[in-house]
Amino acid sequence: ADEVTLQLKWVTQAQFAGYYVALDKGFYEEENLDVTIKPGGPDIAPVQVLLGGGADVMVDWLPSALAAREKGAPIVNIAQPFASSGLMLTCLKEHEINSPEDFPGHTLGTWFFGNEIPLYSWMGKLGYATDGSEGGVTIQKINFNVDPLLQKQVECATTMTYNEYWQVIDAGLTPEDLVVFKYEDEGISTLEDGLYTTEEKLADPAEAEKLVRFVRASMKGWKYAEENPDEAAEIVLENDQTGAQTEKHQKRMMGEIAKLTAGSDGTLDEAAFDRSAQITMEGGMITKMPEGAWTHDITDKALN
Amino acid sequence: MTGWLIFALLVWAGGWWLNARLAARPATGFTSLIIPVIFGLTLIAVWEGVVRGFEISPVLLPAPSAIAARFAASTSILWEDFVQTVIRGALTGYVLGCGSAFLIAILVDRYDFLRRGLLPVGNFVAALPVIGLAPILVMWFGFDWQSKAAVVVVMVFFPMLVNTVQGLSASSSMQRDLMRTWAAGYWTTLLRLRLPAAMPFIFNGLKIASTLALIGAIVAEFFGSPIRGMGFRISTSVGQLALDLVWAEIVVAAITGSAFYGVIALIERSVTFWHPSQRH
Amino acid sequence: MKDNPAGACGAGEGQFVSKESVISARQLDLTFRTGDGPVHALKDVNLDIRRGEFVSFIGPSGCGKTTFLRCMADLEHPTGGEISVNGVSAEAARRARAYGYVFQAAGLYPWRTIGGNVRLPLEIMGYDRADQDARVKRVLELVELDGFERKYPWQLSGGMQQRASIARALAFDADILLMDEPFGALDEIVRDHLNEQLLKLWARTEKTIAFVTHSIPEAVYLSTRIVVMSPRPGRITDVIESPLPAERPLEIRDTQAFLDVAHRVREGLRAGHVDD
Amino acid sequence: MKDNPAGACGAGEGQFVSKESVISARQLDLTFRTGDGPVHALKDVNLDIRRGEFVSFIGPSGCGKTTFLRCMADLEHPTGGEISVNGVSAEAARRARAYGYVFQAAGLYPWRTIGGNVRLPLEIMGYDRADQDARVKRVLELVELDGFERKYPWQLSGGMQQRASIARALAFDADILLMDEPFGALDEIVRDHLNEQLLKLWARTEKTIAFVTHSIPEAVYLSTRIVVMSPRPGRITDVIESPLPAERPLEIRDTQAFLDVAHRVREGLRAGHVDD
Amino acid sequence: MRGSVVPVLTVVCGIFVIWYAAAVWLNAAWAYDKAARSGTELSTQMLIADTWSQDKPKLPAPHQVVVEIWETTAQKKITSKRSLVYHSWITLSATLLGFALGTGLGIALAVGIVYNRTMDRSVMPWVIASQTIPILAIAPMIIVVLNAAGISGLLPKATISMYLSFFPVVVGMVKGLRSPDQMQLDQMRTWSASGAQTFWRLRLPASMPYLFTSLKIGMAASLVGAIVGELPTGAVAGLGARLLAGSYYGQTIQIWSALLMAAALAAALVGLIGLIQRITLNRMGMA
Ligand SMILES: Nc1ncnc2c1ncn2[C@@H]1O[C@H](COP(=O)(O)OP(=O)(O)OP(=O)(O)O)[C@@H](O)[C@H]1O
Ligand SMILES: Nc1ncnc2c1ncn2[C@@H]1O[C@H](COP(=O)(O)OP(=O)(O)OP(=O)(O)O)[C@@H](O)[C@H]1O
Ligand SMILES: Cc1ncc(C[n+]2csc(CCO)c2C)c(N)n1
Ligand SMILES: [Mg+2]
Ligand SMILES: [Mg+2]
Repeated sequence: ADEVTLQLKWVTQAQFAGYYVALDKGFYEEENLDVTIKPGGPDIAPVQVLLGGGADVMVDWLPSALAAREKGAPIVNIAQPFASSGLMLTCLKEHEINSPEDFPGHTLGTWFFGNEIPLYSWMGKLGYATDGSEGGVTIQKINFNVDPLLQKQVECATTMTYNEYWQVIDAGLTPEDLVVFKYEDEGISTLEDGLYTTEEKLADPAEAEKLVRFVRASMKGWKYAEENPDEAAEIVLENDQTGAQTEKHQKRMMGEIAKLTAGSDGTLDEAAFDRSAQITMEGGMITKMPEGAWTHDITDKALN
Repeated sequence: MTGWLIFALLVWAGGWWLNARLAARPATGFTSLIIPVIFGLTLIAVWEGVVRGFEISPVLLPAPSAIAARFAASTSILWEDFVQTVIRGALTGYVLGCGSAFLIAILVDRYDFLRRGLLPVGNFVAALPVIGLAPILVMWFGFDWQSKAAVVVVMVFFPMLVNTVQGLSASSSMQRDLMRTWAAGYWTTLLRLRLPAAMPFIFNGLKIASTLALIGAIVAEFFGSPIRGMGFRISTSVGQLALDLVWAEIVVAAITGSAFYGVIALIERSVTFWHPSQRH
Repeated sequence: MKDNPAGACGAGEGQFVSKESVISARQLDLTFRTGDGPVHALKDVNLDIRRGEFVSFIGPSGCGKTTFLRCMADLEHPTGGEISVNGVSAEAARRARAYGYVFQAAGLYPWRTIGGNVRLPLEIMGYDRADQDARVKRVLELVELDGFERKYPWQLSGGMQQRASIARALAFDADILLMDEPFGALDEIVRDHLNEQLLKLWARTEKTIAFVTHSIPEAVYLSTRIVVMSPRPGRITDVIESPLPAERPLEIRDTQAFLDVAHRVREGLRAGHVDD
Repeated sequence: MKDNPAGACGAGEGQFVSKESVISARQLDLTFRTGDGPVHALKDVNLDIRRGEFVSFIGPSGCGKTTFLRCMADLEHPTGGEISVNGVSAEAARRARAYGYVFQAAGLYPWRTIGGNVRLPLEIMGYDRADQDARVKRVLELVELDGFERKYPWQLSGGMQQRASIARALAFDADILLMDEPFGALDEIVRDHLNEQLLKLWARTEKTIAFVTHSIPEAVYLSTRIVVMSPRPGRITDVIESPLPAERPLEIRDTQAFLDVAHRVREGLRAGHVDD
Repeated sequence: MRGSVVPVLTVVCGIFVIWYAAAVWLNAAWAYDKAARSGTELSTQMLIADTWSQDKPKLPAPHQVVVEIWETTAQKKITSKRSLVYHSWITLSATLLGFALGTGLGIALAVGIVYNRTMDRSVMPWVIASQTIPILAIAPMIIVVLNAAGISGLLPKATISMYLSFFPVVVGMVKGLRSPDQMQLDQMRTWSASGAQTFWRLRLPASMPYLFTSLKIGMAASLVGAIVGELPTGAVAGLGARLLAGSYYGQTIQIWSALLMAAALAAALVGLIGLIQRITLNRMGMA
């Protein structure tokens, strides 16, 4: 079988259920592939792993992929299983932030690593300064958990619909205690988990053919996961080597993830790409609109 | 491409040859400064040669020339980060940590009960990895420099404590007996005998703590910081694959750390001039 | 037994007390607990040292000379018996700064100059500044180290360091001098010279001196009484009163009286030397 | 000038070479560079030591005795003049393992037993195992340390350690013995005993010995020649041939001949003692 | 030894008291928040009970950590991914390998520095500078570079352990190998001993006390290195992964139990070296 290594953007969780399902259900095997899935984490830049030869394909978010491409990393989007964004800003109701007009004077926490870009773009659109000056907001870097929100170090925090939001709920707050702003609704969303590889691999017909099979099997996995969310979550749990994930959380996460992948057969939507790139550029992550950063070659072959 | 690799090899051989020549000459202030500098320049040239020779992607390892260019272009960012991390975080923590360790060491030394109770427990606490402590301290002390200082305090406390305690018992029993024959009290003995005798150990602790303080402050920023600081910049720049900026920050850290260490070593030289290890 | 030294100017109390016992040990016993069992360092030691006496201790290595001296100075606590100094306990005498102690090794503080080392006990005892200066100058001259006041210990040869340490013990007014092989590291000429100086100082100040040495001629030359000790367990085997006059030029060492005492000491020593 | 010791059994070359020069120094000069300027430790030193001689070096502290011995052993490099050992350079002689060296302090390796310490040079020089055992046993008996082979240095008193270090220098076959105040730390009785032993060993093995000491009687008792040195700069001021016979019981020290030599040495020493 | 039991227990008790008090103090805000949301009034007793039993406390109470450790060690199969023993083992293996490599490198460098003047004068300042580089920043790069070179698994983590542990060994061993005094070296010269003989019979044995002290520091550093190394390897397993995962999900109890486990591991390893030290030095007669 042909070997393929996939580098994830984050730790093993239902966010990547499609790939684990494809692995577990033998979809990769059916395509004569021997797939290794490498979990990620905050200290892993998937692009580095990809370029360093540690992986053949990676999962990444579009803004950071575009930024890497502009920095000289020849990476290309070959498929986009996530149609919509799960990113949102969650505020505690007690701070009385009910609409974007209420932001001034408050502290907004966000992850960095490129995730701050849409937030900065948003604030730019709203016309708020971000340096904590009068009439503006303070932006605070937070780590990938919700403690700062719970402990009131920030008043709003970046969360994912499928993960951090539920951690807030699990901590004992109810949806009524919270106000959420979905990036999707505010028109500032960027494309999330896509599959990327290097130009070099695409240029090699044998490698490209392997990737076609990989994408086909992966999408099959995703669709299976959407239809059987509980089973998918179980599969994810089995593949989690840290032993830190819980069944309740993963099942719930799978349910949310299914909503994000629902609209996609894996083909990149050009309009969404252009909008995402535009937002990324406005935020200053890239200086010019990218060229050749995506291809439909793989998905076209995979889906026919 | 092979040209660059050959260049790297030649520079290496040349640098080594030059240093071997210099090292064979009697030590002077000049040679002891120039030899490591030549060694470092050689390393840098080899690095440049290898990166260009193997055409390593800049998102994996940037060339020294690129790092230097970035350094020159970002001095204001680097300075802002330096102030946040080194001056506010590391230095405050260093002073607080070493100072309190010193005072506790005197107590521990005075009361045997504390020595026997605190030191073993202290060794255990000192074994707590920073990586685990940093997020907790950030949670307790907030995102700003206070939590960095707290991490630094925890990191430097025990090396300093252990060294000081050891130093306080470093005076020979004859020297202590002499004080007894003069019926010198506890404080007199402490000030005139045991502290001076402890100085080499205390400086050992201060030197170890100087590199720890910097690392501690930077690492702690990985776990939460305002949007400035060396650790913040390094961690976010890695995410943005701006490795040239990452390395520029590392250069700042290395220079600062070495300078800090050097300054302590200089003070040590003038305070413990009498110690055999300082006399040749 | 020693006559009162000619021209002695007593240090305050006057000479009428010169026969009074200054240091008195009764059935002194000291056992060290060590890893391989107890070491019986002193056993049943009885001795009285009278004011103004010069008593030497001699005996094979490890017989407890140092230990005995340390008991007098309250640096070691006897496990049996009693020791009193100036009529009070050794500890009280130590607190009253009753003696100067010269250790076997120089033990100078390396971070202080020679002058600073000599000055240290004066600072601790609260002498005023001008007095300190005068005393440092005087004792350094006494041991012929004038001019070396600003040097650090490691800049001096071993013998000079030893002399500095002697100067340090002499700088303040203690009636009792406890000296543990102070001249061991010196060559014969210097040693002779310092022996003479010490005798002069002793005659002039009427101090009480307890002196440990390995050298028989030195013991005989200096002392009014010689205590011979013997090891395992450490005890006193002989106490020899010197018949030599108080005035002792170096040439006295060639007289028959001197050789006789030396002979007796040597015999006493040899008796203690079963082996080693 | 020394007669051939009675009953000497030459170590190979036989006795017909006994007048040949083993160590020869010509215009030797050594200056140490230090922080506070140069120290002129040896100046214009000329000396020939003949095979089978026992030469003592005596002189005030810091006059360069140790330095001179170290030059012979190629442990110090003269800055002027020449020194040859066995007709070759000092370095070649060292490489040929021509001598045993006893340092002023015992310098035993604390992680080796007494036996192990004595065995060390034998291991380094590649003696075979059985020979090593025999030699260790023999020299330990010689210094009366049989039974202490398995003890560690810190389990012995200072004097015993010093004896072990002497044994170590005697264990292998070196024609030349360089000894730097080997008996400094011992008390008189032990010292006398070892002096006797050393003389016997020397008589038996016909070794050439260079011996540094601070003690005039010791120098006179042991040597065929006594070299008196003087400091600043270190130089030889007197060389005294001993008229004493080869056979020397301890009592010889009470004879007039002995006292005369001792007197001459003392005068020589005193002359060098300008101050210090 | 025995004399230390009472003082140690006293100090430990003191720490527990402070710990419990701090737990009340730090967790109170959340307890009040909860109460305010549900509109109940908190008595002191309820407050204390709540602060000592929260799910995700700012500071877990000692018994919560103890229970967690107990549940994840004794009550899980050690092969289970939820067993702390399993994760400790993962970390331990990287620690030991890194420690061995670091010790080897450290000793090799020290020998070079002691025997080669050029190395002595040029390398040491850079060894110091190397330790001022924040390891967390370059750990991912090391992992990626090694991965690119086809090396993965234990070795990349061990490399980072090595990077942290070689430093104390170099410093200690340089000091130790130079600890024989001039006389001991001169003695070797008079016997015309070769360089190798001087090394094996003098310098190395003389350096033993220094070596063991550095090994203890090196071992602790090595463990930190292994944990750091686990973060960028995908944080799949090991105590580092537990710390990280705990921090993503705000599982403070899990963080603390991993933390204490790491400290216990370090203490045990350091204790083991201490034991070997005592035995070795005893046999060398140097204790
Ligand atoms: N602190 C100690 N612990 C255990 N044993 C000791 C201690 N101090 C001395 N001893 C032992 O007590 C005995 C007497 O020692 P002391 O130092 O008094 O001898 P000394 O007569 O002064 O010998 P020297 O002439 O060598 O100075 C020796 O056997 C020694 O080993
Ligand atoms: N390594 C050195 N560096 C500088 N000066 C030295 C060194 N070794 C010896 N000296 C100086 O050289 C002179 C001669 O020293 P040496 O050790 O030979 O004296 P010595 O005659 O053996 O004295 P002692 O009787 O005290 O052993 C002294 O003044 C000493 O200070
Ligand atoms: C380098 C990098 N690391 C983490 C994230 C954020 N992120 C991506 S997926 C995910 C899981 C959410 O539960 C999170 C936190 C990022 N964007 N870039
Ligand atoms: Mg003694
Ligand atoms: Mg000497």
